[in-house]
Amino acid sequence: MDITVRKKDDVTILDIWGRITGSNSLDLKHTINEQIDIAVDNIAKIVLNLERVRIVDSFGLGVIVAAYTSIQRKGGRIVLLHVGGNIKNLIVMAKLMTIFDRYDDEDEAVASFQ
Amino acid sequence: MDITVRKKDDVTILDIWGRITGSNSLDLKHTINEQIDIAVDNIAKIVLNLERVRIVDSFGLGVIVAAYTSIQRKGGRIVLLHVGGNIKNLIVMAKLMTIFDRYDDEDEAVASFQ
Amino acid sequence: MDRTPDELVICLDIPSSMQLIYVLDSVISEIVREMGFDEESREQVNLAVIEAGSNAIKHGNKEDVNKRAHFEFILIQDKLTVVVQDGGAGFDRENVENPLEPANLLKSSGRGIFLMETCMDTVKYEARGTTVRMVKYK
Amino acid sequence: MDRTPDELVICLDIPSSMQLIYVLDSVISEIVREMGFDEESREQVNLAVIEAGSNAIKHGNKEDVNKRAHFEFILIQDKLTVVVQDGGAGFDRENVENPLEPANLLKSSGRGIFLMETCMDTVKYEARGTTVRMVKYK
Ligand SMILES: Nc1ncnc2c1ncn2[C@@H]1O[C@H](COP(=O)(O)OP(=O)(O)O)[C@@H](O)[C@H]1O
Ligand SMILES: Nc1ncnc2c1ncn2[C@@H]1O[C@H](COP(=O)(O)OP(=O)(O)O)[C@@H](O)[C@H]1O
Repeated sequence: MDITVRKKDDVTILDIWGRITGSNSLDLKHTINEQIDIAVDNIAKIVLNLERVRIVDSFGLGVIVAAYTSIQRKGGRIVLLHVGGNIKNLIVMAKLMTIFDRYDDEDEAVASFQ
Repeated sequence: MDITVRKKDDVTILDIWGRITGSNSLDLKHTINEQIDIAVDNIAKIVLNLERVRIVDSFGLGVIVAAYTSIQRKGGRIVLLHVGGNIKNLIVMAKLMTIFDRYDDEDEAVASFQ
Repeated sequence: MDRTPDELVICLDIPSSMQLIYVLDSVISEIVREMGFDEESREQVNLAVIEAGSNAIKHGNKEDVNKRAHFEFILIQDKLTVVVQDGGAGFDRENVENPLEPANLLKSSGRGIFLMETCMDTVKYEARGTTVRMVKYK
Repeated sequence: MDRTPDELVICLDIPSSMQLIYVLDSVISEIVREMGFDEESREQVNLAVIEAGSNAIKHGNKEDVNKRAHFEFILIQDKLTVVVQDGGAGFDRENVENPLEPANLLKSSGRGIFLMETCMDTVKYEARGTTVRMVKYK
């Protein structure tokens, strides 16, 4: 997995490449925790761009869910961008559709934080 | 492996997708033999488009060499189109560079038969 | 072992490192592609096999690289059976909680077994839970 | 067998059908990619392993699906060793003709061993030729 960190206004966009599976997912966890740490008052605003992600397993989904709850608890917000077939099915199966805000357009995702 | 057969003037273009390895290569052999059979006086004019071919092994190369000799013997000609890195290396290693006419442009390859 | 004549058995055996899941991923991806499963089924089998492999490596073999995770892919016409074996202590399926219970919905783990059972047609636990046998029909 | 501690051994075992070469192809492609070989080396190893696998299946096991071809991929840092084993009668490397001889140049076969030896850093034949051990360094 590769992650690049971009900024648009005060929103952080994480572009992810490859697989969010197994121990790979720890990179994502660490990157998200870093973003929480450096955010003003730890209120992180994160867009997770999944466009280039081939597969997410239960471990990867767990990392995303844990990020969601910990960011939420601190008053921040994380949304998903470009949730493709595979990952969408996963979220549906895990009954998490109502939990995650999902966008197919980056500007919309960023604007949703205003 | 998938093969599609196209015609431009009296030249047959074989577009190949996938691997020319192992028993896969037999499909190519059969297709080429068919083209020889239906050609006027068995003088086949064939462009082998390798653009979408991922890998060729010694068996696949053997099929192409056999096609070359049998077409040549009957007064026809077979040329290669879009010979990429992998396949080019293979041809170099097997010292067959001087044997095969290669083109990077379809129209040129077809025109070479006039 | 008795095999029916048109059955093809592919075996893969790897050290218990999560770093090697990519090998399992590539083998199962290619098998379902060559067998001609539709795209949704391909993703389901892929996910289930990765979950079973991760469980064997993490929970079964505790990521001890000296212990091995063993995989068998049994191809018969329209039926794919995947057997995953580890050298661990096993577990009892009955004790695994349902991740769809409201209390579990936002937990960060506990979805692997559920996903395997959702994605495959049948999932059986054998040898005290050290072996999982999963079937998917085309 | 004794293994050095940082060594990872991946085993693959398939029935002797040329239809299954794709599994071998996918495993070796992913291994060299994850090991970080450059693109040219990746293609070379890929080709050599397919050649060795085809020989084991065709010449060694005569495409008898009841006989198995066995592959070991041994990863140690910058070194990849691939061992290919069949259940056949073996052969003598000395008796294999050089495909680059003018008389052999336009033959339709006989390039497999040559390509293996050209693409890998070392190639050794063991157990009367039923086992090939090939090494490539990054
Ligand atoms: N192969 C196995 N060996 C031992 N225990 C296992 C195995 N597979 C699953 N388990 C047990 O079942 C539990 C649930 O597994 P799973 O649903 O995959 O979720 P997770 O892996 O996130 O814990 C695990 O926490 C573990 O205790
Ligand atoms: N694993 C093997 N078992 C038995 N014979 C083999 C094996 N590998 C190679 N050979 C012999 O060596 C010859 C040359 O092999 P190779 O260079 O790969 O060319 P080809 O496979 O096209 O014949 C084969 O024809 C076969 O007789």
